[in-house]
Amino acid sequence: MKGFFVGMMRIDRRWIFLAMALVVAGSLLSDIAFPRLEISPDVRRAYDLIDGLPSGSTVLFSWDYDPGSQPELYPLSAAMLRHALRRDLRIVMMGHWVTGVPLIEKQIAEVVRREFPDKRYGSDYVNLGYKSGQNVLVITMAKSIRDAFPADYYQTPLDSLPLMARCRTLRDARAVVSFSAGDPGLIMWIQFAWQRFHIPVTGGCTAVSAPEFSAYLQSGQLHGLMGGMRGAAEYETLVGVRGSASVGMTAQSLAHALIVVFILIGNVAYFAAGRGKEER
Amino acid sequence: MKKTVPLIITFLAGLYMIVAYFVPHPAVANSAQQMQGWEIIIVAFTLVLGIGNLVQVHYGKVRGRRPGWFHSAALLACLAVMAAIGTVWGVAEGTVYYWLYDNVMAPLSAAMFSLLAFFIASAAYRAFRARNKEATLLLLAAVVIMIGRVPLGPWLWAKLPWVGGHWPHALDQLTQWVMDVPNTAGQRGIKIGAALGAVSMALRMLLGIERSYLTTGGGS
Amino acid sequence: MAVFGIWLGALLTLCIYSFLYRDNPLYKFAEHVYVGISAGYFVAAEVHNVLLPNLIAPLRSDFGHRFYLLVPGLLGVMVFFAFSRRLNWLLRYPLSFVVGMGAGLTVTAMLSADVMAQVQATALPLNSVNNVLLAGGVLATLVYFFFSAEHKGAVGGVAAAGVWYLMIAFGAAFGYTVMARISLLIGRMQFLLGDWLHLLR
Amino acid sequence: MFNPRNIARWLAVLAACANLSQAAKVIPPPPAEPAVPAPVSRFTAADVPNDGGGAVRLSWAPSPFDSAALRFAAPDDPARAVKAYRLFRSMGRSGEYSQLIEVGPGTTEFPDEGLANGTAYHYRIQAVGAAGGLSPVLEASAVPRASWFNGERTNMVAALVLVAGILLLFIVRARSGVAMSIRKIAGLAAVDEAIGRATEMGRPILYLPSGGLSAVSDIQTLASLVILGRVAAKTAEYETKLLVPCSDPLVMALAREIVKASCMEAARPDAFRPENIRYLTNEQFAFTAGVDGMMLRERPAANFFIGTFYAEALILAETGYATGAIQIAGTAMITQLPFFVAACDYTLIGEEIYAASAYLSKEPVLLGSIKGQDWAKAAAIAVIVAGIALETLALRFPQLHAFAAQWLLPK
Repeated sequence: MKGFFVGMMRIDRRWIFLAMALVVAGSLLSDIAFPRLEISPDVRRAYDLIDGLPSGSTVLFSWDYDPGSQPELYPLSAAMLRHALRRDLRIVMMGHWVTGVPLIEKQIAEVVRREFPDKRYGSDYVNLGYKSGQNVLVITMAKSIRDAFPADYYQTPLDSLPLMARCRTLRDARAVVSFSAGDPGLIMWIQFAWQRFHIPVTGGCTAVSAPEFSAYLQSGQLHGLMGGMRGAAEYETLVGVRGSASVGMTAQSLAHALIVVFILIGNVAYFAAGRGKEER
Repeated sequence: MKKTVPLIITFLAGLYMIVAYFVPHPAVANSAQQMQGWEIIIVAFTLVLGIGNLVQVHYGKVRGRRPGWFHSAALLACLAVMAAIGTVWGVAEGTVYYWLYDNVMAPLSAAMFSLLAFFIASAAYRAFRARNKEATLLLLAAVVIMIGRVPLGPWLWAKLPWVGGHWPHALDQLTQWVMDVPNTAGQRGIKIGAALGAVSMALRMLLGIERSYLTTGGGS
Repeated sequence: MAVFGIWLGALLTLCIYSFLYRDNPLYKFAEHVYVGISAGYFVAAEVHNVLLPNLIAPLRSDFGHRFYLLVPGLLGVMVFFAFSRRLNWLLRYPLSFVVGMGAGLTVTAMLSADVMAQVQATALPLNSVNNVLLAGGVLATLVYFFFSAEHKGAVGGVAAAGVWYLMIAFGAAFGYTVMARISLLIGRMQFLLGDWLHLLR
Repeated sequence: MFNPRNIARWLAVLAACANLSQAAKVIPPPPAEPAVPAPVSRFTAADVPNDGGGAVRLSWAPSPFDSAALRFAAPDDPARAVKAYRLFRSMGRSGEYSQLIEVGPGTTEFPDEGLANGTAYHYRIQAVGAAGGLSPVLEASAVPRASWFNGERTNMVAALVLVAGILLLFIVRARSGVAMSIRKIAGLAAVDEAIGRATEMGRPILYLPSGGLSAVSDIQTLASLVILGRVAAKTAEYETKLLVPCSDPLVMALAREIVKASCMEAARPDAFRPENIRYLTNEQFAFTAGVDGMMLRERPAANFFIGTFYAEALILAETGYATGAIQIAGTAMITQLPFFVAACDYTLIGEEIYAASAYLSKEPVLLGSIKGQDWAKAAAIAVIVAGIALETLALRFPQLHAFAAQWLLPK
């Protein structure tokens, strides 16, 4: 028996690799879901902000991340974008990170055009693209969006876009939503859009950076927040979609469970084989 | 000339950075910022050292037809192609350089990064053992966070007899407490200690007490 | 071109994953391609993002006001003397500049963010169990790092408590990092199964 | 009050009266004055202190008709509620005022940036009503200036003087011959063991002065290079092959210098093999892939991972484990420490990597600075304890709160 456990401890780690690959791939391909996902108050607040806006009002979405944070922030921005489109909100899109602009395009192709084919560019949504300037850009936009962005991402003059005729300054937006992987991102939007012009700010960030926003949430400067893939999954639950974050969350849960099981087996084998025998 | 001047350069550059932290006046702030720009320029030049070394090592292998020379040749080819097309035709979106970055370098980087998930599993299996009290604590904290932060945790917790019904949020609260209290305390202790160590090391360098970076023989 | 790109990315991903089985020519090939491509990437990136805009362009367009950029240029050129046997000590000039800058910036950055801010955050009123545990934990961890006292007697006891806090912090960091890394694997799997093989809906 | 607009209105009324007899029916009613909101109060402009100049901070108390204000008094006519505040700026007192910005209700301050130092700027503020009516104007002016000392950082001066003073004191004492000792550090005590084992097995030693993202200016890398010097002296003595892959060219150049010097010191200049100290690439994971390859093909018997490490830490340590090497790691990166602790035989935690050079060299001056470091830590502990005491007392005496909460906070 002891021999069995000693053998267990020396198991070829490639079996462990295989188990991990199978669990993740399997849960992505299957339809298992965990029914209960605790909705945190922060995500609920973000949802309520968007849900409470009268239909037809304008919101600004800012994609403030680069491809490196895509696995976490893409599902998160998709979930909120879907919600806003369903609520018939008009969306002005932009980004503060030059490397993130292709991600706006990707989201338009994969979420807006595919799932909401009747939404019209120019009247339902507009992509302004990227401009440098960060906080100065935000202040300029508060004076006049035309001064900041004379034309949209596709070089169409703003005056020929019906949405932009109604949304002339940042203050015409009822909320700012930022998907933020760092600076410039949410903190800058809080400092400028909320502090200066009292436009409610909400959005999402990576799981690792979520704790640094707790002070802003407590003080009410930030109107809710989604942290990482879990936040996105919660939002998807609220919206009632089973998107990539929810699917990913199942994979995430099972992978975590697998690791815990490995720790348990490893420890059982370790104690059963007599501690210390494994030393090389 | 060989040792004293570099020591003085180190001292003055470091001291100026410290002074600039306290002086907001543009006369100081702007020049300090300029100097940080200089550093970026110098570091860009040093890449030549690295590329020179890389070419030396691998060209040697290819010329001597040593084992693995074929791989070295591939390395040199990739290096030359990427550097040349990027330098000549630019690095913006839409160039071949960008395409190679997007379809070769980025997937390789993402794949290498995601290997971690596998290695975490194997490390969990073979190394996270409850050898003693300390290791047991590490294990428990890790398991609480891992289970508590994914939907599986609350789902399992709710299924537990009695506790699940009486304290439905206990797992969430425990996770949060571990993060907020003992984890924060431990992290802070490490941070304060390590920062003081780093400051002491930095001051030793500025003062020329630790000067191993100038140790080449011959010269004073 | 896009389809070809996805196939290339997928095959390279598999080459890297083959390392999990064992070292093999495919991994070796991918490894060398990766090192070569990335080194080449940095050459072009430094030229276009640093040398041209920060050094060459300002010197060419406005030499009168920007002549001082010759200083970093000269220090940069000194790096090349590393290849010379007799003059390789010239490398020390740019080196000492970079080291000095780094050391100087470290002093204030570390002192403000990692000492003062953390000390300030620990100055908590002892009106809750959590505050007592938190402050006590910070102090115990600091005692663990004392180098001039052996870990015996009272010091040893406090240091041992410090080690418990360290271990919980490590456990939490482990748990959190597991979460982030698994997310990455999921992202890669979604690329392989979805973008490449179209198996996901 | 003299108001040209009122005169114009009266004139219009008079003119209308004059015309009464001719065309009474077509007379338009006098244009109604749009409902005017109450103005703001206490409008001030002041140079922003402790800055590089070029900035003026405008602040005001909101109009009582500002619905976002704390003391909101609902106006009789909803059209008189404040819709926005308009700010104007002029360079000279008599100069032309131009609109600076319009800010929303509830706003009570605005920093105006990008100004010239030493020039007087004049500002005006006007509340805009819901129907477009404009309140009377208030004026203020300020001269932006640059400061030579950031007064908010006085606490940092004190901290720097304290820490540097303690360190220098102990360094001076060590120079004058006061003997000092430091405790055993397990990870460093194992260095000899690791080198010995590699020598016995006739296999090389792998030393990483940092992970895949590094720079010479990173203090952890520098600390690691110092330790490399000690390791290199030992490997030269035992004639063991030392492999040092680097992810930064300057780190490579520096590592070469240090290893060469150590070989000279050990009187084995021939043991210096520059080709074993290699640059791979600056890219984090390409570097990792390269080092993994080295571990599998060159089979080092001992691996050292000391310095700044990010995600690559576990990939390296697990690959090293698979090759059966004895592994010594060290870093101050908190997120990577658990992986090193789990996967390596010995781990230097945080501050221990900075103490390593003193520990390995036993040089009195370095030992002195370690002793100083300990006293600096003791000072930190004392400040924390004092802060806790003050904050606890502040529960009863709130005025004490200022010290820990305000003064200690770095800005």
